Amino acid sequence: MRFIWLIPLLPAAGALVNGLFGIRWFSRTVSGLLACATMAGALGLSLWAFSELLGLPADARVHDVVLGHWIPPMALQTAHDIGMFQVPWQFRLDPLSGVMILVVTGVGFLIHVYSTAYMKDEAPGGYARFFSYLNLFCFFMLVLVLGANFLVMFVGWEGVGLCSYLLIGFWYEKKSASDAGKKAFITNRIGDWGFILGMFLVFFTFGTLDFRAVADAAGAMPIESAGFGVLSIICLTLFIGATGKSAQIPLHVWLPDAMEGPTPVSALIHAATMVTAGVYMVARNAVLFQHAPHVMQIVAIVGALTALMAATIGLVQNDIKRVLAYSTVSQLGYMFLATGVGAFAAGIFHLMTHAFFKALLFLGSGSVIHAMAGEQDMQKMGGLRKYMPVTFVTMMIGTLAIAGIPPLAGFFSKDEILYQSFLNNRFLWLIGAVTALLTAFYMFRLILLTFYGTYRGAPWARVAAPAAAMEAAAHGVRHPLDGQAQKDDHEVSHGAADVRAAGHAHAWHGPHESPRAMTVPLMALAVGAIVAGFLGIPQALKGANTIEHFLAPSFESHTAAAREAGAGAAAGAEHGPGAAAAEEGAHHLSTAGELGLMVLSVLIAVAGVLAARRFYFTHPELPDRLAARWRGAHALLFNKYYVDELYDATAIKGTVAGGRGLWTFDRVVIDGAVDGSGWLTRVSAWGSHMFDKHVVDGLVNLVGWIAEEGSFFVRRLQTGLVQNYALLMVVGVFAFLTLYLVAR
Amino acid sequence: MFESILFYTLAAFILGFGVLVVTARNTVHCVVFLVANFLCVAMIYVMLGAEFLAIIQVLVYAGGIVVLYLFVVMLVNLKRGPDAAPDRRRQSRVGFVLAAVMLAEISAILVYSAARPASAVAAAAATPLQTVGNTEVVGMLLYTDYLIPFEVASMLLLVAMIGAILLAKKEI
Amino acid sequence: MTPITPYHYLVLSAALFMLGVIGVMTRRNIIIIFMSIELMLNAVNINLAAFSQQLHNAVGQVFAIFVVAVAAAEAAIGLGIILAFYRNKETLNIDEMNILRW
Amino acid sequence: MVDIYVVPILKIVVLLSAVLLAVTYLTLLERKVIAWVQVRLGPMRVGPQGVLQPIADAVKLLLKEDITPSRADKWVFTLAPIVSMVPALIAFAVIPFGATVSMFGHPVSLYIADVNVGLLYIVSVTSIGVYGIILAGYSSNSKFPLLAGLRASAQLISYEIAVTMMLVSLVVVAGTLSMVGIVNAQLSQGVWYVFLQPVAFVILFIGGLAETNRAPFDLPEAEQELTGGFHTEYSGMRFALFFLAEYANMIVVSAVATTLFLGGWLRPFPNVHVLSFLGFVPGWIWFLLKTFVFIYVFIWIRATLPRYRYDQLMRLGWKVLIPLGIANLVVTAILKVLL
Amino acid sequence: MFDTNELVINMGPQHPSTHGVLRVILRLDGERVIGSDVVIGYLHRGVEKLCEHRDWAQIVLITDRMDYVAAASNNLGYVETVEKLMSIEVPRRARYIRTILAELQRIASHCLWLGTHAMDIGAMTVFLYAFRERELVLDLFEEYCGARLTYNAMRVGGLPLDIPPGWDRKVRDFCDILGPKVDEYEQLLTHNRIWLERTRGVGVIPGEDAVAIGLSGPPLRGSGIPRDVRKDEPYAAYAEFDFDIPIGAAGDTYDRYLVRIEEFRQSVRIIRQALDGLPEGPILGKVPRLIKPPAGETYHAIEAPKGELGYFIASDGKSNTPYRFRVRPPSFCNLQALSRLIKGHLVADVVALIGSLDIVLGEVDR
Repeated sequence: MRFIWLIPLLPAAGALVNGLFGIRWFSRTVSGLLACATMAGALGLSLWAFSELLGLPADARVHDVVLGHWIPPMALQTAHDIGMFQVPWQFRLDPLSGVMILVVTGVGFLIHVYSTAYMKDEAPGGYARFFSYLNLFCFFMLVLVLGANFLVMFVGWEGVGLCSYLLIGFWYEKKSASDAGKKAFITNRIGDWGFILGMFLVFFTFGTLDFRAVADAAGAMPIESAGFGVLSIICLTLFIGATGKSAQIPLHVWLPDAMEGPTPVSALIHAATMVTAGVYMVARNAVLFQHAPHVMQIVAIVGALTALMAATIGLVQNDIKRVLAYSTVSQLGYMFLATGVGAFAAGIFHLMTHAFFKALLFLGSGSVIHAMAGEQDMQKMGGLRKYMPVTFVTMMIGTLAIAGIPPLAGFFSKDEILYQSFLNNRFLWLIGAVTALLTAFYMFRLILLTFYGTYRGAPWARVAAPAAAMEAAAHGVRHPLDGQAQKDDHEVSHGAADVRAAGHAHAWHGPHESPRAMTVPLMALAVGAIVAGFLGIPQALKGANTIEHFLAPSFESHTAAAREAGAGAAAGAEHGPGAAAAEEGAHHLSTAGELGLMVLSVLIAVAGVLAARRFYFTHPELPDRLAARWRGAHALLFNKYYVDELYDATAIKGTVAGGRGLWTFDRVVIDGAVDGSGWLTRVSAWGSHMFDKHVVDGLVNLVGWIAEEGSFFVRRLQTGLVQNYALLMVVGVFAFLTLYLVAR
Repeated sequence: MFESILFYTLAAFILGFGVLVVTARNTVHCVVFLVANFLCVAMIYVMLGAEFLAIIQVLVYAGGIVVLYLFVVMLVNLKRGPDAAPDRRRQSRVGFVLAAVMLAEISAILVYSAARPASAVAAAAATPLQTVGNTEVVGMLLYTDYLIPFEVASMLLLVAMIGAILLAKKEI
Repeated sequence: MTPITPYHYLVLSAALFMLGVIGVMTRRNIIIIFMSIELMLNAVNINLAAFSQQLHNAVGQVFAIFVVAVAAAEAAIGLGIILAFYRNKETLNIDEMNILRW
Repeated sequence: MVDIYVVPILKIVVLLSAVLLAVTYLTLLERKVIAWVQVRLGPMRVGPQGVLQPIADAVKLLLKEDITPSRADKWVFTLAPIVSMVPALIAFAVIPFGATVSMFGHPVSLYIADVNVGLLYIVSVTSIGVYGIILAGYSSNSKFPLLAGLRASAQLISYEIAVTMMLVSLVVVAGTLSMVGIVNAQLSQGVWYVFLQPVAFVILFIGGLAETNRAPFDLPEAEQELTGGFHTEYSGMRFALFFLAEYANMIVVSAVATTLFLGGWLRPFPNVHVLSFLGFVPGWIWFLLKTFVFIYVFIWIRATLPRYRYDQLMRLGWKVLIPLGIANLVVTAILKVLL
Repeated sequence: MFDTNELVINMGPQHPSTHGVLRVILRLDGERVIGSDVVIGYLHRGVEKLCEHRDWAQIVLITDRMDYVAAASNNLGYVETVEKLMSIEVPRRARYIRTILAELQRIASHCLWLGTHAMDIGAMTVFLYAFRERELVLDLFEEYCGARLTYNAMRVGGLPLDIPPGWDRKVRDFCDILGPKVDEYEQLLTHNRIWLERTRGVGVIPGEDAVAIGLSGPPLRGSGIPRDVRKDEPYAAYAEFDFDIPIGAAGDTYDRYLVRIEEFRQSVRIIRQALDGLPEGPILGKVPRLIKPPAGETYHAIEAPKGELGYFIASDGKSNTPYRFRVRPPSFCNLQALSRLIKGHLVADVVALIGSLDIVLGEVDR
């Protein structure tokens, strides 16, 4: 565990080497191998560290590593006294971050492997650049989760934002991609603003930025159930940060657009890891949030609404990646719902399972897109089951997992969330349940549209004309399709020498299974999607709910006093609607009730599946009829509730208009003032100038004149001739010598 | 006896070549006389028991520095030397006279000193002669007590080298 | 004939030095002036070597070597400057090098 | 008195005449060897197999009209061949041809002087030789010789640095500057320095070729380009002096290389007692044999290789040999400190 | 080196490496050539005018004196031009022997070139080796026609002499000898580092420029233009033989060297084929006693060792001398490239480049 600092630094080294040297010199194989190797190393170290962590007693599962000082101690005013503001480069491994590094390195490693095949058609420089960014992202993400204080976390937080921006805009020649990158970045800025404010407030309130210290200090404060105290404000601002990073209402708009990036990026950053940073951050500050029940309520409501809204939008989208993107937003909403109702462990549990199945789904979709030579529109797919069995099976597993079909991972985590929210607030539960129904529906819609039915895509040449193939091979023609067109067939690199193989590769030969480097990560993630849930089998099913117990220490304050105070506070807050209510509810719902809820949710999922089957398999004409009948609703959903347009009309236009107004103000009022004062200055300067010219200069000139006239004689000595000077030197020496001779 | 003959011969040569250096019209001849002068000075060093210095004199001065002079003289290769131009300031005569007087003065001082009773310095000279000029001693001094000046000198040479390259380069 | 004492060397050195001084004073050709400076440096070296022998101390020779090193540096830079000067002015007359005044 | 004055003077006389004779016959050797390489016979007319050819050449050159170009700088023109000849000859003063032998009851050392800075002496004396070429180039008042003179000075200065670097690394190994001391160091260390300092040996050899203006570095006298270079305007005995100086320099370089790298007068494998029967051959014969091998290689190279171009020559010197020499010196010094 | 003075050097007409009496006025910056003037005419004898005052048979003698190291090729070009003018059918045996002579001449000329070129660059042994082989060729010529340099070996309509008995065997022996000897030259030069440094990248002339200047022969082929009169407009018996035209890639001195070295081998190949297929028959065609071509004019070119050697001859049909006689000498045309080639190179490269163009002043000045 002493070496946990190596976990982030390995990818950093990979990024550095690939970025500095790889872009110029490395072949694809070398840069790919390098990136994968660093991630494999990080994964191995993570596993080792995690196993060591498991070996510790449950109470002592925390390990800090201080790499060095970052900001040296300086005195800053805080709410109570002068605090020493000091920030070390400190990494902390505890159960929460342990789970997170496993997710990040595990999923990250698989996605790296996947990308080696997926990005095969990039030029070597772009390839190295891609892996450099990807490694850099992993570095920052690991810094984020391992950071022991707010500021180190913020470094990771900003870093992943940067990498997200770089990777979304990876194909920066494409305007939509670079625009999406900017959008993501700017939207995140709003969230970061909140985060920074929260951070300032944290330091001002507690005089430290260390998570544990903050948690301990906060644990010692009373729960703000009555009103909106400082803790609530902190939590609210932090939550604003979380909404930005995790794409919650109202800052969710960037995530769907982020799908412009390469699919592995979508899988890693915009599904499995970065977007969950918000959830992680809230969970990391669980103690703080527990002391701000109103904010918890807000979090839960925002999460639930986001889940529902995104799910409804997902119903009607046709772009396979966008469906998945909205699904991600929706699932993130679930996680916030979980944290909002105080079930932090459930949230993190869902985060973990979601990482597996969503990464799986994204990679599967990438495989599909790859097979379709860049086609992303599901309406142009269909019947792909027989062409790409591995992708189909793995994606089916992922879909079942997300739909919540037991015993797959999604079932357990989602059910835990629903259960916890049921205990907390029936209405939230209802939203969750509806969302679950919608989730099952749109996910199966995706599966059915993609893999079932008849093939609706572009036809392909059964036999490629050899000449054309050769020409294509010779010129290295890229497939002239939009979007993901850059990713051509993987076979190119294998069989470029063989004209037939190259011909096969370049004249698109119809959908086909992806190469091993892509399917193997799919299978690995599928296994994860199946088994990850078993960590959290609830007690109602005779499970141990291992993960909840494992994570619990991370959500408590630590000093005995603080714990006591926290307990007292919890007891005192029995009436609060937040965590306390959950505690209360837990005592009140029987095992049978819990089982009933489970059955209900399974039924909901099955209902969704069946509905999807009816709409998109047995009666494929139904969706259009429905869309025609509910034209308004469909348009509303299809255009994502017009949020983008709303923002455009309000925030962006408003900003522009405000800018104009300010500019006008600037020009008229401020410039006028400046001009006026300038005029005044000129007038006074003129007076001053006249004085200067005649009086002061006169004196100076007089002095100069005297010096000039006086120097006229002296400067005769300055001939500029070296020999004259030498002569004078000799004269001097002569004088000394003579003096010596005479005076001695 | 032998030493005296050698010394006076060498001194005559040194001064004679020196005069020629200072007076010769042709620059190349000047350089040649300078080399001869240096070689004689090297022999003086040998007489003074400073063999290493003598070798350095020949190797660096005669073999290196003066080659540079010759090189430049040949490159410049003037048709009409600047000394043909009239000396407008008549300072050469002044300089000449001054130098002569100073020489007389110094010689006077030296003769006077020699005539004085032996000082501590002279007493030291009375001790039996031993070879002090051998290479090992110089080397030891250079690399121990005078290491810093030595390094400074090498740095100076490096700087001079770079500077000379920059100066002589056509376009930088 | 009297034995050769350090004074002999010193007189020789002084004479050589004065020759160098005369060269510097009287010649117009800057290369020859440089060579006169070399003569003066040599006179100094004779002095150093003579005292080194007189005092049985090799430090004098060490400093003579430093003088040689400095002379080498001086020659390199000086000749570089002369070349640059010649390139601009097509002359070596030191009287033409008089723009460094006032 | 005898030991102080007579013996050295005798030695000098013997050595000078021997060297001059060797130099004259070296010309014959060169002509013969090159002729054999080129499937010719070489000089055959004067004496049996042409052995008297050098004498005939000498007589011819002595009797030829000695032309001084009218616009030449006359006394420099005369001085130049002397300046190039003298250093080549006085360099022999410190070359040990053998150890001390007994002759007529006197112990006689087969060298004129064992100076404690012998190696530096040779370096400094040979560095004077360049004046001959430069002055010849200048004083001829002709363009080809002038070009050659500039070439020669640049070339000699550049290669001197590399060679001196090599010698320094050799001195680091030997621990002495005395030529006799270096040979004795090879005896006591039991190894020829060619095996300890192969890089130095190779660079010294190349540098020696360049310093003596031998092919493929004979740029200052490249007759195809500069019509004979610095001695274009020379004739008669003054020309012969340049010629002799070149060959004398060859011998000096070969003798120095022999002394420094091939153990001087030592027999091969001086410390292997099984080979002690080789000791019956006198040391100076070994020395001459080794020197001869060097000279032969010099001639052989001249017959084989084309000529470098001026810029290539400078590049080789400054960008290859000098860095290599510095590297070799550093490595040698480090090893010396470590071992 | 330094730029203090621009140095003007008069290289030639008395200079060891200008291959005769060529004069090159070089303007040097240090050792770098910044400009040059090539002055010719020191060997002008008025060959063309002389020919206009000799009768048709006597002219063969004069052509010997143009490229005096390749006299047979000069003869061949002239007699073929006259034959073309008079439409004379030359017997096949004569054409074969002419081919053999022309190729032997090419070998002799290239030997001379190789020797002097290598000598210019400082490799003096190659010089003597090449002359050793050239001597063998000269011996063969001597046996054939009695002369060693100026052969006067052809007649309009055929040959004056049939080959002596046993001569063909000697030529075969020579061919067997030459191959290994060429390998020997290559051992000395082709992979010699110094040789490579002296020739690679020196005097590069790209193909199109070579054509524009009017180069021909090995300098043109060295620049990658596969132009060879023997292939393009076959004369004598070349159409019946199988041989390759070597071409270079970079167009530098090294490529020209390689091209000529390969031509040694190709010449041997041609000679062997000619000897194998040497037909029996007369050696002189039906030629009138007094050669007097009909009025008319013609141009005919052959591939001389140095390049395209062309004769333009006009006959008025009345007098028994040519009305106009004009030679296109390859050396003259190739020499035009010199100024351009040496610009920016060093003095040492000037001699290498003169050698690389392989000029003979007798032909340049005529």
